[in-house]
Amino acid sequence: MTCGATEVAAALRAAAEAVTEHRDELVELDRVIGDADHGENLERGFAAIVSALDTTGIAATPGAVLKLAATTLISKVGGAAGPLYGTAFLRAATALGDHAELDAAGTAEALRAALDGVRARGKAETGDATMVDALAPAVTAAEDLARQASGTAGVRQVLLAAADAADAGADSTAPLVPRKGRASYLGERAVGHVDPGARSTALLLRALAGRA
Amino acid sequence: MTCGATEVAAALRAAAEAVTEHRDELVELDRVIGDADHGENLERGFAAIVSALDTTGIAATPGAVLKLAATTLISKVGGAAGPLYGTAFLRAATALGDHAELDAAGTAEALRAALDGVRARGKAETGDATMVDALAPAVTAAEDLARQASGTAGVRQVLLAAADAADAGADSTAPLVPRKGRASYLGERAVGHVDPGARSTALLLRALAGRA
Amino acid sequence: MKKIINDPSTVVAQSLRGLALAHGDLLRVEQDPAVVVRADAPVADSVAVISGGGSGHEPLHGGFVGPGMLHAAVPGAVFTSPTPDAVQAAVAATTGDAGALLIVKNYTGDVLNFETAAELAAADGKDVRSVVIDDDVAVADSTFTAGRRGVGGTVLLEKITGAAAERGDSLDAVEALARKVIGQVRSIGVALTSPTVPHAGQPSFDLGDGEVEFGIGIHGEPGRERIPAEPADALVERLLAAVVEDLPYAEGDEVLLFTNSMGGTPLLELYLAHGIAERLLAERGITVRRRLVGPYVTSLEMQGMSVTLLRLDEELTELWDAPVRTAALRWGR
Amino acid sequence: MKKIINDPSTVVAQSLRGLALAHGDLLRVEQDPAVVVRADAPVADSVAVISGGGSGHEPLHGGFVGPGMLHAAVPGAVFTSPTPDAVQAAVAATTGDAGALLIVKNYTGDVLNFETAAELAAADGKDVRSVVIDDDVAVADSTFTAGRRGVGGTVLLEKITGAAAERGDSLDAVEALARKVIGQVRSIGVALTSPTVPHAGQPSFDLGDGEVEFGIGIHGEPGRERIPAEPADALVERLLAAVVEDLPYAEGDEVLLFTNSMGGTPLLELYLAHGIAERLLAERGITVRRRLVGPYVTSLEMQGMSVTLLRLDEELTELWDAPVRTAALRWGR
Ligand SMILES: Nc1ncnc2c1ncn2[C@@H]1O[C@H](COP(=O)(O)OP(=O)(O)O)[C@@H](O)[C@H]1O
Ligand SMILES: Nc1ncnc2c1ncn2[C@@H]1O[C@H](COP(=O)(O)OP(=O)(O)O)[C@@H](O)[C@H]1O
Ligand SMILES: [Mg+2]
Ligand SMILES: [Mg+2]
Ligand SMILES: [Mg+2]
Ligand SMILES: [Mg+2]
Repeated sequence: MTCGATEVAAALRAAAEAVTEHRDELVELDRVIGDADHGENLERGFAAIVSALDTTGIAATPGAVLKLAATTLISKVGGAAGPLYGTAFLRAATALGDHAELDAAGTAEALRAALDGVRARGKAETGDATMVDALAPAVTAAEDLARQASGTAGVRQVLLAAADAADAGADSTAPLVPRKGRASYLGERAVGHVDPGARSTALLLRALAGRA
Repeated sequence: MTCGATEVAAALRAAAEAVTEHRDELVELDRVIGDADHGENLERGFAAIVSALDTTGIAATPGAVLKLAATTLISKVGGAAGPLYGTAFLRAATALGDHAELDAAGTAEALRAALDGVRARGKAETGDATMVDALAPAVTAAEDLARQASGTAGVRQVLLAAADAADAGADSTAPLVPRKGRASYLGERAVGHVDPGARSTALLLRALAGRA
Repeated sequence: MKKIINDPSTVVAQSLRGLALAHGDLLRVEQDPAVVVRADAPVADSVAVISGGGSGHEPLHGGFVGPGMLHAAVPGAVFTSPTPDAVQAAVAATTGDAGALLIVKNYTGDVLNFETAAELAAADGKDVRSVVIDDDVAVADSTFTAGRRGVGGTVLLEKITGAAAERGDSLDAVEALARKVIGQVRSIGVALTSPTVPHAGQPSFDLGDGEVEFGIGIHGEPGRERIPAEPADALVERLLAAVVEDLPYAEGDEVLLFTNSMGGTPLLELYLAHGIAERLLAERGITVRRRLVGPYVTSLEMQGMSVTLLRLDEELTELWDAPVRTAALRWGR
Repeated sequence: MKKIINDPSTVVAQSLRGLALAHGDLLRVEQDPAVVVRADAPVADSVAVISGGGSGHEPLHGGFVGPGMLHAAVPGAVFTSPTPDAVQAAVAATTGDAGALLIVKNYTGDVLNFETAAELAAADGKDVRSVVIDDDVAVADSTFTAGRRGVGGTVLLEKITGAAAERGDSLDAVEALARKVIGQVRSIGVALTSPTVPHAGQPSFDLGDGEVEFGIGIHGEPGRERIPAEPADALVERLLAAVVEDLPYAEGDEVLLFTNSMGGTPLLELYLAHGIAERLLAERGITVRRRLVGPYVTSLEMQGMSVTLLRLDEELTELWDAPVRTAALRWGR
């Protein structure tokens, strides 16, 4: 029901696998309304996280593991997604502090911190057709579950609820006229296409849930 | 049965029309084994001949008309075909001297002179897959007819016989491995394709015959 | 996809190796993170002018490293802005007490990554400022969106700020100059074909034989609108009108006209377009005082072109004319 | 076909107009017949170095007109050698008592038209010589065929003879130097895509997605053989081996390595290929003493590259290094 550093590291490895599996799909989404690199960028970043975990070993706390992931993303990904996901993981790590175990409430708090970080850096609001459209409902769903089922829901359930909401949130970007990121250059022409970052947010949450 | 300067000029205009009509075909032949400009080159040259005839009027003798055509081709066509056809017309003009009328024997002589000129400039022999493969049999056919039917065949018949032989000669280039001109760079890969200059030689002779 | 590469993941590193071998007199290359640095860096008492961005736009930026222009260039992966640590490495290799100016093209990724690097450099006690160039009039400007992109004007900005640094201007002065240039430069582009990103393996967009993408970016993002192909006279007028009307440039203005190939458009066509652009500007009473024609800000093998106008005054003209010695731009002594 | 042109028949003339506007300090353009002439021509007491050929290979030759290189360039129609009267016009505009050297690429059309022009100039009492460059090892050399083509080596020949003329060498000396360069320079090219000739309107050859044309010419003539696409390491080795083995270049040789883009290949790829070529030469014990990397001898929008090697000695190196100021090559003062 709770997770330690080992489980968080395993979840990140699962996320790396999911990114590789969905690399082409993310490249394709970005090709249509962006510059065809989102899947490539994330694969490079998560592969680097896996190497970092392999070489530095697993840190003592979930927060420290997430911080390693954050700095790796910031220094290996580039593009818009690098700093944004990097910030998300960094804020989540900071929110967790040095607790040895992560629980449902902590998970919801970390997600909230991640969302706040992405918003602060990217200045995007819900409806701008970015990863925020997946992450914002994910946070709400996670908080709802953590609050309602206090004590009964575990980290996995919270992340699954977040992933479900993120999936719906990602789908909701299709009809939008993007206002942030590269897709915004297309204006109306981007309508009908799912935002790649929203999609990757959803699949990352689901992969993390799978091992949490 | 004989032609004056006016008929020669008319024949050149007919040749210009024929070149325009076959421009794309010649470009296509040259595209496959050369650089896709033969039709364009000849069209530019013969259009210039027509303008020259329009502006300078028709000269006094067939030889003088052909000389105008020769200098126009030399200064407007470029490529391999410009100097080669230019030389052909120039040598033909010289062969005709200042005779006011062109007859069957004179036509054959002019064609022979043209062939000698092309050979001297381009150094190609029969079988090298160039315009020589059309022009050489054309000359032989013209000479045969002029000699055999002495007095009965006119300029048109001689040119028609030349055109027929040139057609067959052009077709004969298809199975050859070219040894001169741009198609020679392809070696075996040019086998199966008719040489564009051989083809244009045949169609020029037929067009000239039509008005002679 | 057919490209002269070994593997999409090693393209940038291997290309930089070739760049270093080709231009060892001008620059050196550090790998991991990848940075292109002036051979004689750090240049004492000079502001360091640093630019960078995703690769695939060569000669931008590495081809502009050298005396009179950039002190360092930071190449990211293809069409992906570089990471902050790469920018930091460029700062470390070039920046002394005079500080550094980072030239950032206005894309979310570039802005975020360079911003982070500037913060980190400031934390290290270095005076590092950044300016964001957003000269592409194809994109509606608004604070609610990502805003205009940085495109062709970047080359002019790099040249002029590089010349100012070379003559010993302070960071304050170079920064102010950069903002002046950004205020007076505008661009727009058109694509006839799509680029193919190596790791994507297929064209970024599909374009019919009779269509062009007007208002194209330089990353294979589709353009503002898809229009039927048209003769060069009409196309160049369309490009020029969009640029001239934006600032606007007015009768009596003196400008630098930069006619840029997106990579795949041959010089034969580019000069033709340049001639038309000069005529159209003359008709508007705008004087072309300086010109740059060539493939300087490209998008891989994409066919297309862009037009950039920079309003000139004496100072900008002098800085433009100042000697420059880089792989792609070279004049003066 | 999508091109930035108005009409295939006016492409060259309109492009030259743009060239003249872009580089008025270096050159002027005469039309009908079309000639590109050094702005300061005729240069007193200097041999005039003149080159030319079909258009579509820009910057060759007009981009190399200027101090230290060509005195005039004679551009024909696209992929069509110019006519003798155009060559004569170039001679008339540039040639004084010191005479002129005509640089002719070995194609039947170029040879015939330049030969005629040289004869006519001689008849006018001018001392005009011509040299024929045939550096393309893709074509079997033989006196019974059209022989080898002139390709990338032409740029090096133009630079070096131009420098010799600039330092005041006699026509005899410049001609002898030209023959020396021709004897020591070899090239080969590969195409990944076909160019499209404006007046033809469709690609010159059809190439499958997994194929390349090895031993390609620069006029859209198909190459020596069609081979499967392969990684850059293998492709560059194939190119280099063909060139090195031809002369041959041997261990201990010092060379100029010219890595040329055929137009559509981006610099990102070209530098990558250049790096490989340097490594492969080093492995063979051949020292790369000078290098040139870029799109200098192109074939419209064709993607592909060529490799040229010139064996260097002190004199050739010095002439290569001599100052040059043209639209496409510029260094020294
Ligand atoms: N300002 C922003 N705020 C939040 N997310 C953004 C913003 N800009 C871009 N993104 C996200 O980043 C994704 C693109 O990432 P990526 O393709 O890796 O970077 P780039 O756009 O630089 O190529 C978009 O799909 C979007 O979800
Ligand atoms: N050496 C030669 N002798 C005779 N004819 C030649 C020779 N070289 C080329 N040709 C002819 O010229 C034709 C090509 O003309 P054209 O396409 O106009 O010139 P280019 O080859 O310069 O593009 C060839 O098809 C061939 O018939
Ligand atoms: Mg992207
Ligand atoms: Mg031809
Ligand atoms: Mg990107
Ligand atoms: Mg030709």
